[in-house]
Amino acid sequence: MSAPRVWFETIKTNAYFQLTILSIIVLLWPYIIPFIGGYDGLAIEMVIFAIFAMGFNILLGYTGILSFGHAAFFGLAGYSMGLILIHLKIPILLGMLFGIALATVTAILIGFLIIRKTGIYFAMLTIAFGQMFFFIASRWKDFTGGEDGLTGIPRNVIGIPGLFSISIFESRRFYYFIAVVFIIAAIVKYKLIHSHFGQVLKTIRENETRAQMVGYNVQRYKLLSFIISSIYAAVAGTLYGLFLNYMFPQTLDWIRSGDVVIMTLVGGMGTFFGPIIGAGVIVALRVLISIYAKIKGMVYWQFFMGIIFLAFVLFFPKGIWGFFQKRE
Amino acid sequence: MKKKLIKKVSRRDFLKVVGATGAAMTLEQFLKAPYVGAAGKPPILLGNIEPLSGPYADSGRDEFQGAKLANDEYNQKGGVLGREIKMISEDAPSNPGIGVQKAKKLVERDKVDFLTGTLTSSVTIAVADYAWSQRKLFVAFGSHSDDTTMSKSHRTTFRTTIQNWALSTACASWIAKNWNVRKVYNITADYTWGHTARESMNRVIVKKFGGVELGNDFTPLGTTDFSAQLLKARGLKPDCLIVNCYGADQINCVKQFKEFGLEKEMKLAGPLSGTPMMKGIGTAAAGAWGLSWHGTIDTPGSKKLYAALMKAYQTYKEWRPSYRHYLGYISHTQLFEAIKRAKTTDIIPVVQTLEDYRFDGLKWNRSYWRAFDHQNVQDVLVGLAKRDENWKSEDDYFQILGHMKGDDAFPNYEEWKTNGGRELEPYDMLKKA
Amino acid sequence: MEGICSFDDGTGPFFSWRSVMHLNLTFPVIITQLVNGFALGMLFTLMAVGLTIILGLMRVINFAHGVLYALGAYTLITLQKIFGFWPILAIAPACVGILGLAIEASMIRPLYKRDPLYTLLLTFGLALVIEDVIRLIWGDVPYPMAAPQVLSGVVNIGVAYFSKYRIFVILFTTVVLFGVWLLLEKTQLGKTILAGTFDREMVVILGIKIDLLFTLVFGIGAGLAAVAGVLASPIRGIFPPMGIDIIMPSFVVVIIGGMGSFWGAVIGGLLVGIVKSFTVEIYSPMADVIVYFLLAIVLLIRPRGISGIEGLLE
Amino acid sequence: MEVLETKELCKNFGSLEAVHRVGFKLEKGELRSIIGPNGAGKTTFFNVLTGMLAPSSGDILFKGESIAGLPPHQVAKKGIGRSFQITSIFPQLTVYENILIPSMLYYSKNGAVNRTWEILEDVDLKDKANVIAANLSHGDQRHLDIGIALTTKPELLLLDEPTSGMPPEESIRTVKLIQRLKSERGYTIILIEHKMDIVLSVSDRITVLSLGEKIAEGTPSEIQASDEVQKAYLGGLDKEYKMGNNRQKKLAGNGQEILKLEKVNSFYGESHVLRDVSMKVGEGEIVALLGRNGAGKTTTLRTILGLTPARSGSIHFGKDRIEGLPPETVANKGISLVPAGRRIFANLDLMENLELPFFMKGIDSKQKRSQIEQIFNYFPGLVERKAHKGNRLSGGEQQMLAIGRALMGNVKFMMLDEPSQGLAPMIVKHLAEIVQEINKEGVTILLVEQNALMALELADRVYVMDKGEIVYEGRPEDLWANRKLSQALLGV
Repeated sequence: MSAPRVWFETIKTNAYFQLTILSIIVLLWPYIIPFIGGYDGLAIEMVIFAIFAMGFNILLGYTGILSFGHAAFFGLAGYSMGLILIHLKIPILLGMLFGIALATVTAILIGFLIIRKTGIYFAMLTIAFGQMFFFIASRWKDFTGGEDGLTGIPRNVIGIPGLFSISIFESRRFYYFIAVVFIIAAIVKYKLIHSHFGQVLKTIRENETRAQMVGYNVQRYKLLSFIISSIYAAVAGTLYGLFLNYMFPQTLDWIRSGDVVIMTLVGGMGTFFGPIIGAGVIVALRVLISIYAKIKGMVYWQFFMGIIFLAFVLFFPKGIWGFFQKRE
Repeated sequence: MKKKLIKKVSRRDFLKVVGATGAAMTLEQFLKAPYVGAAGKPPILLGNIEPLSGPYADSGRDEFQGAKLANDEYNQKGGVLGREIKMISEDAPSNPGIGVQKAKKLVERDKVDFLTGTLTSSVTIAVADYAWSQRKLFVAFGSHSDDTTMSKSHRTTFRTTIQNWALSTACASWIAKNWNVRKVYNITADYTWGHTARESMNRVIVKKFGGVELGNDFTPLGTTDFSAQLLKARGLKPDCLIVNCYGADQINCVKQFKEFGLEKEMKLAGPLSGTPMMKGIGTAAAGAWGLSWHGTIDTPGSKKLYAALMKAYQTYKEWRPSYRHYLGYISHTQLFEAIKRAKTTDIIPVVQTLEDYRFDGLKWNRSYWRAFDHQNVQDVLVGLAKRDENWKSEDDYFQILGHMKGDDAFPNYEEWKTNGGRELEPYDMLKKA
Repeated sequence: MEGICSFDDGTGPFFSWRSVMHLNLTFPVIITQLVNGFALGMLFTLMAVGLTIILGLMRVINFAHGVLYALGAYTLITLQKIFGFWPILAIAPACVGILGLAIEASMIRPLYKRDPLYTLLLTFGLALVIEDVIRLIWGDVPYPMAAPQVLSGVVNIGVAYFSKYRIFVILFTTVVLFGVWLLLEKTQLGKTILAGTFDREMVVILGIKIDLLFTLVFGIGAGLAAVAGVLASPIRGIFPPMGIDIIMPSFVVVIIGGMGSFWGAVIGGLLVGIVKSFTVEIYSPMADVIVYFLLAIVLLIRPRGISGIEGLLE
Repeated sequence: MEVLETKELCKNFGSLEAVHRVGFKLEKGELRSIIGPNGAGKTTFFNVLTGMLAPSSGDILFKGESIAGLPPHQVAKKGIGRSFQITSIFPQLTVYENILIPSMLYYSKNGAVNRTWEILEDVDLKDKANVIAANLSHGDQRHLDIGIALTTKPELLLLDEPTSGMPPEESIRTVKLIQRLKSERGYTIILIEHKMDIVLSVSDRITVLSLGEKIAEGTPSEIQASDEVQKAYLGGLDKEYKMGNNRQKKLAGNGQEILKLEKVNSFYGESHVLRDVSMKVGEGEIVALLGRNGAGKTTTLRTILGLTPARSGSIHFGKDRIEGLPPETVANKGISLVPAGRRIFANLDLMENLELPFFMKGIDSKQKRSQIEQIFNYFPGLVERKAHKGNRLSGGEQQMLAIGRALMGNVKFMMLDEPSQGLAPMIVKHLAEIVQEINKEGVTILLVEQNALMALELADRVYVMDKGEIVYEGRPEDLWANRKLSQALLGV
């Protein structure tokens, strides 16, 4: 335990060091992952969900609000990007922007409606609204492709017309596109949680009334945190759509929201690296379990996932990263 | 024994992964260097995706078994082009996203040469799109939906299953001719499959035979209580009630049809049924249904396959091969034959030799994958569902009433085009982008 | 795992006005749909009441409620051959109830000291695990479940035909709910539960073992879920994700009705059930979505639900 | 001009008027203390001022501008800082962050840093800057609480019992801090405090609230002289009242102890509330436990019942030791509590409230009936209220019900916490008589009161607590006779 402890302490000391290490790992990942039985597709999924979980942690870990509906923003962004890319052949980056913008607006509206509710009640409401989008996606056949999902989302070249353009069709290249997005997202989050804003979120998590009594408009900060986390979800969603060239209703399902909660908690709530690790572990596990842990030729990853999750909830609520972290 | 070992490994493994250090374990897995052929030549890798879990697990298993039988036969004969056939099977319940993920895994990790299988059309269509993007040949033998070879067709997709259009046409023509049904009442599952089925039914009954649709009800998926619809139907006194529903909906609808004693008042028919439904319907079975294949087909080929399947898979006394077995078997054998003809696994020659090649589909007339939509044209059976107390085996679920020649049953080019058929991509696009 | 378990060999329902054009709301149809909606609503209510009592007393949102419902149904198919349909209506809730007791005592109790969110996460994990256990034991393939002979078929009451079984469901659930109501309103146990909902510590001061009460209530909730499961299986069929299918509408019912309120759950349940089944008749693709629009509307008008307890979870 | 002025300020909770038409003026630079017995509405008054509660009616002027009904964060921005009765800090952040983060709202980056060190200097936590707040001593946490209040550039500082739960020596440190804040930093301060010595020493003026109304205002000396104030604390009984005249002679001879506490210590989190409390209650006695609020009386009761488990020391009930037992077990041994504020179940009606304690106690219905009748003998007034829900009963009725409820089952020992609180003198008198009757029936009684006289009238023996310690034990008349002592101990 002391070895990781030391290693952890050094990491802890220097921000740029941390981010550099992280970036290097992410950039080398496709070359490492085959050794854990992975492949590019898996690497891509890990990074996408790392982005998702990283943002979700802003809400759950730093503000202390549990949402069970963030898959809605993930899926919504993916779908709207897909639709606009398919129907009016605009550049991919533009399409992504559109998807993210739409999801954000939705987040703002829903946020306004429910942000004043707290704790479990809030969680339930997020589930409910998430499901609304799930059913719209799975029923509005003509528009969303219904249960068939939305096929034929293009993934050819990214770029700004006239300036530059790179093909991201090939998996490896697409991975590096995502990796760049991830690193940017990571830096932004890092800045964010170390900014005044991030500090205030912490005070809200610690003691909402007091935060209010020293003059912070708690509701506004909570709403902002909700929106920002949704933006991260949206970014992940658009990338996911590009990754599969395809969106399907189950991406909006509350079970998917549950996944990101699991990732964040297993990795370690309120820590910077926790959710990233959590996402990696869970995504990897799902694939590895479905490859190696067949019972009567059937896959029961939900079972294993559930057990692991229960173990963390009951015994190490601080998650993997929190487990290494020195308890004050 | 082997399973046991795998389980042991995996348990230890993911414990480590939880400890956030995955490398060690999977390294050992990785070094096993999974798929390298025994003797020199690399094997031909097939990636098979079936729902081995979820509501369609039964059908998925049947298709898997059929396909496996084909592989074994060819491997016994020393493989194809002297290369061993290896099939990597993935479980994808009816969630298309998982379908695509599994396809990606098969292509990117296991580097398979061909993709086969898939059951629900949502998964099929999703995988087909991916297969096209990777320029992998994909033999789909699950989905009945028209889209697969019409609006969502691809140069890389070959579909063995009979599409709804043909099933409905065959069934409708038969009841119109033999029961001279003219007035029909439709109960239609409210999703694409149901809608297209109803249209095909009406096309024959109303347009071809000048009949009339007295009424129709769109029932949402998972409808369990058809009393309202059945009572409406009873009021209108049609010659025949047409059930454009599948799965549990069909089971419930037919059962209640019997319960309400409607069979004395009208006939029952539907575009598609099969063993799984008949199991559920039990002794309430009734009506004429479109079928793809049946164990009692008296062609030598079918007899041979029937025997082989019985030998390989019979689990209980009443057990009999289902048409899903047939689909899996025929698809794989024909794929292998094509590879033999092409003398390579490269995609373009294989595609070209598959198109319009007439082969013995173990039915009365020869079957072939049409060049313009890659739909497998074959004889379509119509069977009478009858399961009374003295049934012997699952074969007795249906009694074959007759069959329709493929070319009459399937949409011709004009019909295909006008109903949203999408022209296949040109061959040169098959060269990987 | 999917939110809905559809038997589609094709694609999801169709978003077009076609179904609306075929709208055919004759009087018998309206009556029939009303009865169907009522039956459905009663099932939701049965679920929601359990959820809402647990919520009120223990501040626990029980994600596992759905799988308990599923377990009820699976008890039916397992034991039906031995006992037949009727006894299961008692046996299933007993078995599942006991399981509920075990779950509360072993897993949930240790978490009361922590943030209520943890109990929610725990029950979520449980739901995942138990659903897969169901798949492991009973397999994935759905079981079509016939209503008992006596109740199969329809009965003609002048105005229209009714499915006997649905009428039975309505009557039976009414009886059960009345029982629950009696339990809450007319017994010492019920009073104590209400008191506990209002002021937990004071109940302890009066020398009542609240832990025992909690376990008991959780067991009762589980039992109710199981009854719902048994009753539902001939109508909705039996398949592993059946619990996931019902838990969401049940949550919505709880929110619409108002957290912790018995009558709220009843009204909300019927409302959702009837609205849903009429939407099916009028414009089926909306059937599932409408519930959530309903929720949004209710929240805009009455943030605390129809009759939510003030201050509970706020 | 006034920094703060309230006009006819009211705050009702349902029928209860927590703050009633309070008019209040505060000069710049003044240090004003607000005192008053429990339930006087002091903290509610603060909550209304700071916008945590919206006033029911009336107006609040801060520097001449109305702030009534503004949300808390805006009130704070206007320049009202506040510390809390129950320590309110950001536990998992460091002391430094605790101060810095709020400051950043009011100062530029560097400004905030400098300001933070200034404040840490003031509340002398400078050397503990990097400690996680949760790990601070209680005293330091109280100071940090004040520190956080200072971050908001406040012109007006509201301090709610800054010394609560502190040992004497630490309180002195806090008092110094408060004086420094006033004199050197020139804050205008309103102070809620129960420790009279502190109040008298630091305040310029004192406002006395009772039952939500302002009953007196003036310099410390004036307040000490004022009859009004005496009344408020004495519960409206006149001073010439003769001790124990209607106390019947007891066979207190056998000296059977029913309850015995030895060196009991208990805590709320970090705050050390009970310090080596030792006391005895003999069978059949009425014992009064007196002291100002915040003295630790209620905590003593909670500790006996096991609601706030004792960290050390022993508690005997009859033969058996009960410390560390779960509350319900203790209760079932025959100890019952009439809690402060009655805590009637509002959602149950009177009968249901009465019957609740019988649940799962295996008491036969005959006994139940007789016990309930007994209660209605004591309080005939309750009879026609049987079917009323708890929240529709008057304060007096609720108190009677609470006592009745506490007698259900086989109760040997009843503890009453502030039974007279918020009740009219007449009702208090009546209650006093009933309590004696109950005692005659053989129920031993431990009575916690601020309302000294009622207690002194009833009690056979008296304990007085101050700052968590037993400081006096003896017969009520002796305590009463010794005016200086009672003055010092009870502020009477």
